[in-house]
Amino acid sequence: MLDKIGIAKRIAQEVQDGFYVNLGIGIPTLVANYVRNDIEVEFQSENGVLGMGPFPFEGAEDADIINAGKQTITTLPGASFFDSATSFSMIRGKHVDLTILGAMEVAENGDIANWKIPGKMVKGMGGAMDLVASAENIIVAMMHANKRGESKILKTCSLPLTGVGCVTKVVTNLAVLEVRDNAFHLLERAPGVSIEEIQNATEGTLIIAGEIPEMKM
Amino acid sequence: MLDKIGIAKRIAQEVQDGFYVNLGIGIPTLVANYVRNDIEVEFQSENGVLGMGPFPFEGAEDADIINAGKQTITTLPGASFFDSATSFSMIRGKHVDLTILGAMEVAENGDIANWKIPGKMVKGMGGAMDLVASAENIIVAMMHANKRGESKILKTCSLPLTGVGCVTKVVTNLAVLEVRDNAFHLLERAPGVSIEEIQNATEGTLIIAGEIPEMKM
Amino acid sequence: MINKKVKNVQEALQGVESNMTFMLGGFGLCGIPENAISELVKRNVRDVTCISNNAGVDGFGLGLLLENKQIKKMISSYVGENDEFERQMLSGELEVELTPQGTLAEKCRAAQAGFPAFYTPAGYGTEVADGKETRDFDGKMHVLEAAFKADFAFVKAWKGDAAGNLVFKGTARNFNQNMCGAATITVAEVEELVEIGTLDPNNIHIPGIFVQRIFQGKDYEKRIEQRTVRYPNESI
Amino acid sequence: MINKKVKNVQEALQGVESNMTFMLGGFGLCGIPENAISELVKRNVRDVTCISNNAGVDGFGLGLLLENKQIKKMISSYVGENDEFERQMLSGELEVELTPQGTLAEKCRAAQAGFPAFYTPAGYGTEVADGKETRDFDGKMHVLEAAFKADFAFVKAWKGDAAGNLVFKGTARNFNQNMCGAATITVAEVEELVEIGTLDPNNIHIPGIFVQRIFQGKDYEKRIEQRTVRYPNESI
Repeated sequence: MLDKIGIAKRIAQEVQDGFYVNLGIGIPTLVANYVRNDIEVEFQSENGVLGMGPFPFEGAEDADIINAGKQTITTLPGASFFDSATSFSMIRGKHVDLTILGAMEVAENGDIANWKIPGKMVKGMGGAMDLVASAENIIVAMMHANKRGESKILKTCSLPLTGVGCVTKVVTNLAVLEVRDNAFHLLERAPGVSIEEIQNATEGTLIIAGEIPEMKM
Repeated sequence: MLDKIGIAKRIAQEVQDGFYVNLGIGIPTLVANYVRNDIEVEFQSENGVLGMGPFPFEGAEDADIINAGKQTITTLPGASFFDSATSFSMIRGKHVDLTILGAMEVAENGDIANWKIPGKMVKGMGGAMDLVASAENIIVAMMHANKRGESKILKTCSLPLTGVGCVTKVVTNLAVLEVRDNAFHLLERAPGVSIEEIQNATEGTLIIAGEIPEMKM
Repeated sequence: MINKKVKNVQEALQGVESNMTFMLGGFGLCGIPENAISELVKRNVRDVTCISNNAGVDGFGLGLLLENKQIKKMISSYVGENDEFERQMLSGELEVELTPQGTLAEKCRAAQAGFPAFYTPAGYGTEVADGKETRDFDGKMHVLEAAFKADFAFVKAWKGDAAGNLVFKGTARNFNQNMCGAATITVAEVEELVEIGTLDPNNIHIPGIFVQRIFQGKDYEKRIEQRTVRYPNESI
Repeated sequence: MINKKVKNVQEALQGVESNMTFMLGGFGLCGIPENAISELVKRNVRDVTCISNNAGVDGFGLGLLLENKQIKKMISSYVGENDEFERQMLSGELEVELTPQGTLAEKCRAAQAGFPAFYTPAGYGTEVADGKETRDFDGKMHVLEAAFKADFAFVKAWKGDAAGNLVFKGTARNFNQNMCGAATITVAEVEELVEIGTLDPNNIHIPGIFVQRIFQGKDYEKRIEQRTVRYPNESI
């Protein structure tokens, strides 16, 4: 079974040479730390920066240079700053190659819910609705089940949707799943996790075809 | 009767302090030369410059700094360059206060035709259709009649339209006309021109109310 | 050069009234118009609608207007970094309209550029699209969203000149650029008001035509919401 | 940093074929992609559709492709600065689609930004609106215009770096900025390809994400269409 860092490490393997990548808040932010060093990737943040680097050293923080999580950041050579409309031109115009974000629920048809729990304080969708509506390559980083042990990999989402039919892959603490043809296709098991455990934790339709390898971490 | 420079001089009187002005090709371009020195005006050119200055001195021409008529120009302190979409944001968004352009025909309902003569070579509308569709203050600079003596101040345009119901004022070699309520309202006569001459040269409905002063040049 | 310079924030906010709609630039606390917000608190205009990506934090940014109960409605993409906001929202005192961030940005840009409405795929199939017109383009569904209408836009830039030209720094640009010219009156406050002619005409982010009033701001706090650092020998 | 740099114009134009649709930046002869145009002539691709505000002059710019009869269709706002264009248009050899200039710019921007279509007041009530959907917004009629679809965009910038970041100079910016990212492949030629990290991140007009290939251009003529000057003691 993976922890959050394990999920981030596994997702980092999905990042290919030449990709522009948008990372959501939470586990996705960690992915940047585990991308291979021998490939070139640029990180976009929807508040208006392309070419994000690591956090600044203490004393070098600049209030004018933050990421979408409002964290102080640095930029790498070749970076650029731009306005919000241009930032979403990159996203809506499909110039960003990969979107990685968290979710509360994912359904077998690719629906995603990650912005609202009725009756609770709603923080808003931020840029998530724009991202999932336009991106063609969306990987969700999430726990397979909630704290009460209920599956978050569902037949249909119960929470208000963020986007419809858009998720292409899910990486959880238990498995890597591809979402297509109205089903979750099991691609890999987390280290030490059995197919039965994954099956039990999955409410949505799970397709298990052939040998299912364990993740190579 | 006015010549082209006279028309430009008269239109220059319409330019008010604090106006952003877009000038079309031909007579309108001349207007810039006759605006009072004690007011502040900025000229916008739709190819992407705000704060245009005079033509450059010989030897100082820059192929990268032109106006919409493709003439080499200079810029004044406070000028800015921008892309075509932003330029038309200024125009469509009603940030430009006054548009001055030429016309082949104007109709009493404010329609204007200035881009196409069927059967002849068509050069295109350039930015004229965007300008007339959005500007709220459009002054047309033109000759009252064509070379064959036929009125260009009409009941309805015979040529393909550039815009509908948009012209607010017309300054010709003979008169200043306000366009409203489906009629041309005679405001001023050109020096030495009689009301009868204007009436004879006007095919559209002409309203003559009260004393019609001669232009003060 | 058309002079947009005004003496101070008091002169810049002449005409603001209760029940108006304001746009405020910034992302989180980054690039917010601190001086204009302070003056809005002082003037105590009530029942205003604020269009702003976020709603500040307790005791800073739009949090100040919230504490003072001046805001009737917030239009934002992400809120709830402050407790007072949450309290007012849950009690029903505060009306909240949540809008996808890219849609929020484009509703500003549409107002600036004179487009009445636009089609975006964002929010299709979600409650954001409830009651809105939808349409298929090339097999993909889109939602029709309308341009914003606002009385004042309050933006903050790094540098500016008397002609109203603006230059932003880093990610403090964000919505500030898109809100210029998107309201009836755009008020820009700048960290540094420079002499006319010193800004490079090639590198002006907002030409002065989109700005009605500009003033030299003061006492900027520029708070950091999430101060994150790495350690000297941390590998990345 | 994702490297977009290619060796030369030959490598930059890999994949161009007959019957494709190209976007070409520039206003008149100002800011046109001279190197790409020369290479298109050399490659002799036929029956192409060109989206460009203007169509060059006899013997230069798009006039070169016209002389060689490579263009099937021109989409422009203002044409006819050259005799060969006029001859081909009047004889029916060349198809011409005239589009209002602001609409042309926005059709590029819509393609860049992922908007399928937009409503503009330009052209309403004229033959430009023939056959197009129209709609009333707040009592004003608008025309629905679709985003462009193109295979290649050829743009020319003043400076650029290997990441594809671009900076334009003066009014040579024009449509170049709006065409970046508006086609499947955007090819940028630059007067000066600078070291990565030397362009100020605050003043990049086009972030590299909108550009697929960039190369150091050469032999720029930068012709002036209307050389206008004033005399030393002329008063303005």
